[in-house]
Amino acid sequence: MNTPFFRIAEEPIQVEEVIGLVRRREAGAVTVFMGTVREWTEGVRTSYLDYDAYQPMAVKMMERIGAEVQEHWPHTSIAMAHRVGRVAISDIAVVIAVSSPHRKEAYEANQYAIDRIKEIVPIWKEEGKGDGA
Amino acid sequence: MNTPFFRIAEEPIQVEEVIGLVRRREAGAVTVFMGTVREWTEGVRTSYLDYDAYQPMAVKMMERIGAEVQEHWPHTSIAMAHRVGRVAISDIAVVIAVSSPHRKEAYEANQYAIDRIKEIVPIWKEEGKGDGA
Amino acid sequence: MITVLLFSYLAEEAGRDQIQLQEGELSIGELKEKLEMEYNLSPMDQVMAAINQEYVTNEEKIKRGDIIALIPPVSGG
Amino acid sequence: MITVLLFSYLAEEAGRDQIQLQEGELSIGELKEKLEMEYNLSPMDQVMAAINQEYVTNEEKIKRGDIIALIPPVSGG
Repeated sequence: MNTPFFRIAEEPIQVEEVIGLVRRREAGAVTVFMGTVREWTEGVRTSYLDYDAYQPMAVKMMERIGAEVQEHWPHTSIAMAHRVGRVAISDIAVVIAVSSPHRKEAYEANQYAIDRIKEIVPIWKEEGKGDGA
Repeated sequence: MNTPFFRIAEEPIQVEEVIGLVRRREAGAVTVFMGTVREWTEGVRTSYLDYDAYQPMAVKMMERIGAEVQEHWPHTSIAMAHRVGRVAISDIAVVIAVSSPHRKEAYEANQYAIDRIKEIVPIWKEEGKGDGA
Repeated sequence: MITVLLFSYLAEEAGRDQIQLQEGELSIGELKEKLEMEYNLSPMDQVMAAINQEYVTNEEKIKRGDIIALIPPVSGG
Repeated sequence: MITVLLFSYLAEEAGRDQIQLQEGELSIGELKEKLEMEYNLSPMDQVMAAINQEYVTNEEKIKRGDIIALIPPVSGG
């Protein structure tokens, strides 16, 4: 069900790999977003996060977001990957890469994609309360 | 005159290296911008670009942009690198990485930085008209 | 028969992540009410639902063989 | 003595990327006019100037020992 461009990853995400999917000769701009696990949120410490997904639908919804991006910004190319399982502090939960002839579209499309992921992709995080071991 | 965070690069820029400079435990978001050499611009083909810089001042102005970003978005961390010399199609001319607790600031600060680079950093590109050899 | 998939705190509350039901002709809204009662689940006002991996509203009718997912507010990214 | 650094097309037009001048007490605006004439350069309305790596206006006075950079519209990024 995974495609290289819209992927649920059980293993650490390689950013360069995701970026590589959108590099092309027509592109003058590439934007990348990485969501990483933050140690402190409003004074509360996180040890790690566990991400769970309804995987086939999560991939389907990521593909839908890709299609929405194509429709709004036709000259962009987009790829995204989201981790599931245990993710440690500073590690990458999600990566979105967008390439475009011009930079404005690359920023807009990228920001749109992460906003939509947080709306419609069935993935849930659970705070790690232990020591991450 | 170069610092790791504000750097003029004579050799290809390693994106992971620039990203690595801003990764930290307080960050929940990292945005990356890569400016790459585009083959076609309004029907005109580019073979390569030659970038020339007034190097010490270019670094100084990048540091200034970094200070401006710190002032506007105090919780961000930023690094940037700009190539000089001959850069081939698809290769990276500039990389900007910003980390931040939250994503909105990471996008804003990143976009601000590239806009400012294009205003005040003394770097010039010259179109390659030959075959890039 | 229909299959209901539960995620996140709903799975925890129910003590299982999958439920099989015999009856059909239910709407999503009716299914939510039924499960809230039978499994003593938190109110599902904020819970989205999908049939066969497509989001649907509470009015949508469930057909035999459908796979229903009850989707608490997502928190990916 | 002052040193003037030329970049991009200005260096091409002048056939050199550096000029040494004896006179002081010039403003940046006066320096631009002088070089436009002596080296037959394109009008420098759009050219920014820096003294010792800081941007300055056309009114700024040049002092002995200063390093002036004449900076055509930049095109990095």
